[in-house]
Amino acid sequence: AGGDTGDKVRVGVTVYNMSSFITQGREGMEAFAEANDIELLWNSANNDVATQASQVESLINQGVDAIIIVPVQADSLQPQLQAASDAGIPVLAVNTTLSNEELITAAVLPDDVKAGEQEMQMMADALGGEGKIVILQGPLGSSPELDRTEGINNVLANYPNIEVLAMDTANWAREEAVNKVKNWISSFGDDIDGIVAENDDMGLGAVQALKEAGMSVPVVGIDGIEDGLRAVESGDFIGSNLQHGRVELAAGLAVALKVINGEEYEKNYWYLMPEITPDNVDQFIKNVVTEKDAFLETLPELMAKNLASGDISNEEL
Amino acid sequence: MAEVPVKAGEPGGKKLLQFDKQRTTNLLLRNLMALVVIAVAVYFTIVRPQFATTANMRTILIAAAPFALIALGQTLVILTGGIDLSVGSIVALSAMTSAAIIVDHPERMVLGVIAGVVVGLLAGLVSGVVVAYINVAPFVATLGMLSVASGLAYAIGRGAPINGLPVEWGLIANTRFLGVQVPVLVMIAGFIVLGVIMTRTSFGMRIYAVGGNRTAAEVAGVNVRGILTSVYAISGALAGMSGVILSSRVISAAPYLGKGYELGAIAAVVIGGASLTGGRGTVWGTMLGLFLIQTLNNGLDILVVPAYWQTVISGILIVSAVAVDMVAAKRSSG
Amino acid sequence: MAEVPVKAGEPGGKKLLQFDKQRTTNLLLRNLMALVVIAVAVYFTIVRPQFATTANMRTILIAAAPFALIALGQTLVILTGGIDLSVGSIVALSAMTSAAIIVDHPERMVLGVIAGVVVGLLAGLVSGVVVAYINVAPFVATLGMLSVASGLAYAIGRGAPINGLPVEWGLIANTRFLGVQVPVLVMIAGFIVLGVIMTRTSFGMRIYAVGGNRTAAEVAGVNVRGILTSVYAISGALAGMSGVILSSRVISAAPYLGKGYELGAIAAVVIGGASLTGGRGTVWGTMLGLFLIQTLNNGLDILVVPAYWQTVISGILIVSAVAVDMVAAKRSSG
Amino acid sequence: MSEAPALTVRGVSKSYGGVTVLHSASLTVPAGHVMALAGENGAGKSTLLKIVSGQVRPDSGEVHVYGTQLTQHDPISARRLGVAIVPQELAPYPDLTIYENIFVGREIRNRAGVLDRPEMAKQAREMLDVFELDIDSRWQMNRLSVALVQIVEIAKATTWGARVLLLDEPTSAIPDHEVGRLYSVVHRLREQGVAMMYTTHRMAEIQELADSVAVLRDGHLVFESDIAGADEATIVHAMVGRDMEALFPGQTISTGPVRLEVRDLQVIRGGPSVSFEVRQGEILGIGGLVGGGRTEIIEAVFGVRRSYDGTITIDGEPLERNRIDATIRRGVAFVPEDRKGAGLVPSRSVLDNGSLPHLRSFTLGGWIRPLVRRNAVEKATASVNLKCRGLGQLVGTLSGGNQQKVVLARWLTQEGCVLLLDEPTRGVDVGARGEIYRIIRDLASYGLAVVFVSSDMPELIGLSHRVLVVRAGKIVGELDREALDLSDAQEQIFRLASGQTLDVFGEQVVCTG
Ligand SMILES: Nc1ncnc2c1ncn2[C@@H]1O[C@H](COP(=O)(O)OP(=O)(O)OP(=O)(O)O)[C@@H](O)[C@H]1O
Ligand SMILES: Nc1ncnc2c1ncn2[C@@H]1O[C@H](COP(=O)(O)OP(=O)(O)OP(=O)(O)O)[C@@H](O)[C@H]1O
Ligand SMILES: [Mg+2]
Ligand SMILES: [Mg+2]
Repeated sequence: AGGDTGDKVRVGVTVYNMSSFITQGREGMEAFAEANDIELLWNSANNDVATQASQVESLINQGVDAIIIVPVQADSLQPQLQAASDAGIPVLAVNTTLSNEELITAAVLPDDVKAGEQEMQMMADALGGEGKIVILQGPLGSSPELDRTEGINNVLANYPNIEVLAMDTANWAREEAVNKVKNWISSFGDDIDGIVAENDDMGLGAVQALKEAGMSVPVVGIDGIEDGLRAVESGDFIGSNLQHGRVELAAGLAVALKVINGEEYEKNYWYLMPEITPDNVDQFIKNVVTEKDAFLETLPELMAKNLASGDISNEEL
Repeated sequence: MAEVPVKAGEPGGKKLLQFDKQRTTNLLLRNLMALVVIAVAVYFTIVRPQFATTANMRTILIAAAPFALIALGQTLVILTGGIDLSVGSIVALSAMTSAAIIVDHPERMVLGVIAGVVVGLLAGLVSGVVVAYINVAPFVATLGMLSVASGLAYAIGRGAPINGLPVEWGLIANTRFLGVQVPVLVMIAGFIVLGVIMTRTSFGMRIYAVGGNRTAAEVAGVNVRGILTSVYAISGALAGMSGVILSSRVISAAPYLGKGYELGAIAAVVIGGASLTGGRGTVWGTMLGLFLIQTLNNGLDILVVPAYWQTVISGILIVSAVAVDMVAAKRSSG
Repeated sequence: MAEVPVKAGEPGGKKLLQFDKQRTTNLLLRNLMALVVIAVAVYFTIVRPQFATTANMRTILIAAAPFALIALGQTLVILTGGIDLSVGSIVALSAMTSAAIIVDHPERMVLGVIAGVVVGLLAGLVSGVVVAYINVAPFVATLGMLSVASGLAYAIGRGAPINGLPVEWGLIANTRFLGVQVPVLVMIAGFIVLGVIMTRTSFGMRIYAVGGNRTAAEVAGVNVRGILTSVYAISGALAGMSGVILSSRVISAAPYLGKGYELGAIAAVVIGGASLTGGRGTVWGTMLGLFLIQTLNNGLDILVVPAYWQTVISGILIVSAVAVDMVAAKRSSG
Repeated sequence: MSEAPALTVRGVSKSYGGVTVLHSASLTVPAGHVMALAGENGAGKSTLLKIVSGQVRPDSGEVHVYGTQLTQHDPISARRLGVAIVPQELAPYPDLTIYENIFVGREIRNRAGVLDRPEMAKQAREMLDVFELDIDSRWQMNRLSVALVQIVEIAKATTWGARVLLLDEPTSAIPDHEVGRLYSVVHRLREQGVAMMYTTHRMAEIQELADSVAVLRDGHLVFESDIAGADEATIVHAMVGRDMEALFPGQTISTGPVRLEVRDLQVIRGGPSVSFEVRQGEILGIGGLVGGGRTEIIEAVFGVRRSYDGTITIDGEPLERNRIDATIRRGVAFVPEDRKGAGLVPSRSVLDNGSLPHLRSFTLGGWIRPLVRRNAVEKATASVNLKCRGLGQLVGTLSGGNQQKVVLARWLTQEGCVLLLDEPTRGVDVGARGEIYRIIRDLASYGLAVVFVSSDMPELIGLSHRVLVVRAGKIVGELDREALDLSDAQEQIFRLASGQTLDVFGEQVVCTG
């Protein structure tokens, strides 16, 4: 494949669906692609693994130089990976892993278990190691949900005095979380000492529910979306964990380019989510919200630095 | 004429009595679904007394409000024999439209609200015209609108939700009057207004006629196309309102807001006794259907039943409720 | 009385001619949707020659296969005047059932396949019985089954997908015969078998009769309840098959597999000219509807149209295709 | 065959919502016997037949067919015992072909178990040949007029070898001359030993066909006798409980200026056009054969069927064509031929149906005025002698004849100027029929212009001031009152309608007596 013939490098991308994470990530990828003269063939699978399989096959048919998959589902698409491998096309898994290690050229993955541990640790610290909490999970069975829940449970194991009153999904959605938490408030009332949400949107829904009920307890989230950052700033959240789509997905593309160019690369790159606390939130607000355009300009350079250092979640040049 | 024919509405004592008997069974039958809802509520109260608190009633009401608006619009559409699959994505489109305006012009709150509702109205109008004037099956027309509105909702935010809305946007849904939040009042008003329209105005009567027998309605001089267009427009506008309310409640807007709401709304209408072939159903029935669903959602959460068992249980309960209704209806008419 | 034959529609010759004319236009009309599909394909080929490669045709076919099975079952259900909303979650339930067996007993591949199909069949059977014998509206009955099956699918994996399926599980869907993958052959066989059933057997004719006029069918001695039960059972079994195929195609099983497929399947049937009130529609029409949708999905992906514009475009195109169909039908009959 | 009579009904009762519509009815019909079942609209005839055919479960009582009791009250069990029914409310499968309609439930298969469509089409054609209809059995049912649908229903029920045949007003939509074909069918079946129950509101039919008569009044079996002991007056007396005056009293015709004028109205683009006029106070009848195009003309005048060319004027002022609401506002009323398809909203009440066409006059700014509406509908329904359980009863649960009365009555809530009626007395009992004729005459004498299409010859001849005969969409003749009074009027109309010419002047024969 590739760049040596003078043709543009063509990279096929299939993402699980459009979401704020993916939209950010796309900005990052496009910034990187423009700087490196890459053509992106961008498909979205509408949260359907069969559609994603077809898209991978279609990209193979089109003879792209590499395929980046942001999977609908972990541990899937094995036959499609085999087909890509047969066609000599490198495949990268980003954000969620695909099972068969041999068939994946490289992977750029957030450490969701660690993120879950981080947020639960923040909550445990805020509660002083004892209290009753409720947990809002992502869509059951999705890999971030599974990993973040695992992380939460890992930390909970160290805190026998923290009791989980309820744990259920609100499907990443704010309005679903509002109703869920209100129902829990009906059930447990003031017994609830803290709310752990596996993403910011659900955390923000929980904050709204608490406000409606006239309560105030610590809430923690993951992702660092704009409203989540603001919530940390205002004190509605005790903290969050940044999963910056621009950085993570651009890193995926950067690794793909290394592969295509025959450069050396690692098999797995781990994106370790930076903890967002009231102390450091200002810097993240700049990168994610207020000065994001400036940040995007630095991105291609940042990628080179991060891949060299191996710390791919680093946001500073 | 001799003693045989029973003059319509003649006050023959015996006949009136019989008539009343039928009315009572009818009333009982109608209330059967209400009884089911009450039975479910009583059960929850016994198992978890917290269920029956005022605070929790308020929680149920506020959760029901956005659905209620959609279900009301859906009721009209279903009464004409149609279906509106686009309401869920109209919710998203309206919320995104309002949010896009508000996020740039925090002072234009009213414009934001109006824009949200108007966008919903327009989307509904387009579906209505396609159904009424081009005779495209409502399922296809509104499925198309589902795609289009959803696509546009994503396009507005280029795939992402709109964050950073001003806190004042939350006032719409979170202000209280007389102890309840505005959306609840809007819902109550909606039920009353549409209930009155459907039973006391010629517009309501014509909707029933169109759904009951379109040809006969045409022959009787009803402007069938006008009626069809307007029910979809109303449904769209109500979905728009619902989008504004949802977005205000959580002070944000996402293009996947409202996804799948159409099924829930249609379910509420059908559980309430409406027929998908049109002409049969009531606003009151929709309310019962809606509160059956909402009560189950709330109660099962309060009992902390895991999500997937919740879906199993509520699926079984809803079908059983309707089955009981059917069997009772058959018994009484048979 | 009178000895003069009644020349209905006199002069006879003319009427017969009209009849023939109607047949030809019917043929043209039927092919109108086919023409639309072809036109779309030609457009894509011109804009992106990659579209017309054999490899891409195969991709379209293999992507269409699981939908085709669901749409076929849905066709029968819709022909009886019903609707089956549960197919999407039956897909998940079957996939999870098969996977649960296979992951523990990799050697019991056949059992896995059978279990998946049988679970689908049973789920469909339950819906069918509830619809046919308790007279619960199909929308409610199958919406309930949607909840129940989906909940069970989650329960099987305790909320998680089943990982670690053996590679051999992929053989079912990824083996090729005569140059095409097995699911494609299954799809073709499905179309042929059901096409034949619907046009050449009394079972097919009775399905049309039940949908056309249930009372009349009853009076004519048709076992209406049996027919109703069996179409839902068939639909469930086909959804089960689809679940097995999907799971084998990507060698994994998740409880959210197939989510929302029901709408796409119903859309294919309705776009193909079937009426949701029953009695009208064909397997051939469903095939056209299905390939219209699939061709659009594939072609727009190849053109790298952003996802949200894709939904807008395909929404508009599908409604337009049906509208063109309607207008043409009206013209020819007017 | 056993000793037991073909059909025994013993003590069958049925009530709906507390109202008993059938009081312990008992009947026996031997094999090869035709029993006519007479009664006013709503007397319970259809209910009884539906119970025998398993469509309705009786509250008490038994049904035996050749001694075997019908234990499970469903259509399949009844059919297994050999019971067939031609239902009053026609029940076609609209999207299937004629032959499929006939063969559903007893499909013909070839040796491979595959449907033998050509054979079914052929046999269906033979069945319809009895009626000498020139139609192809492969046509779709929804193309057929009500009359043809009814004939297909008859063919459906009479050809599968039923031992007990129930005919619920099988001729309500069929013109007189076609009825003759049915007679031969009935006679043949009787010879084959089929037991039949036959309901009709046409007294002539009873005399012609029945071996015995049973009369239901208000759900009670009040009269049963051999045909010999039951002349028309006796039956009518048993039905309504008193004697009937003459249906068609001598008329005095006084007409005013032209009210409705139709000029060159074209229903099919490039097809034949029709012109006629109706004066104030005049009753214009339109006669013809089934499928002759009478319905098309009258529908086009009202605007339900699209017309392509021509002018319609009312009281000298042109009417906008193809605009139903405008037409109604000009005071035109229309009773369609197909009451179930185009006349009524079955899922709504008598009150709603009765107020639908003139809804505007019962509303104020869109609000319904309940009292005004109720009073008007009450008056209108009372004037046609509607038998219902109150205005709240759903129209779909009324008896067939009473439904027809609602279709007419709903136009009487307001004064109009033109009345268009298509088979207005289809399924209406003799008593009410007289009532409806009286209303039509009253309205005419009040100054309305009345146009009515009818396949009932006595009605056409007795009521009309003038008759137009239509064939193949064209007006081919006209008979004035004098010609109608001649004894050969019926013959004349039939000849014109069937295209037989009387003399050498070609097709356009005008009989003026
Ligand atoms: N015998 C027939 N053969 C073919 N088509 C027919 C026949 N009878 C009616 N039709 C179709 O049905 C339509 C309606 O006919 P229409 O009812 O206007 O005739 P009509 O004279 O009113 O008949 P009727 O005497 O039954 O009222 C016509 O457009 C015609 O195409
Ligand atoms: N499903 C029903 N619900 C309520 N009432 C009904 C129902 N079916 C019939 N009835 C009532 O039963 C009575 C008898 O009706 P039926 O149809 O047997 O009369 P009929 O003798 O056939 O009259 P027609 O000559 O008008 O056909 C009527 O008063 C009718 O309103
Ligand atoms: Mg009757
Ligand atoms: Mg006619």
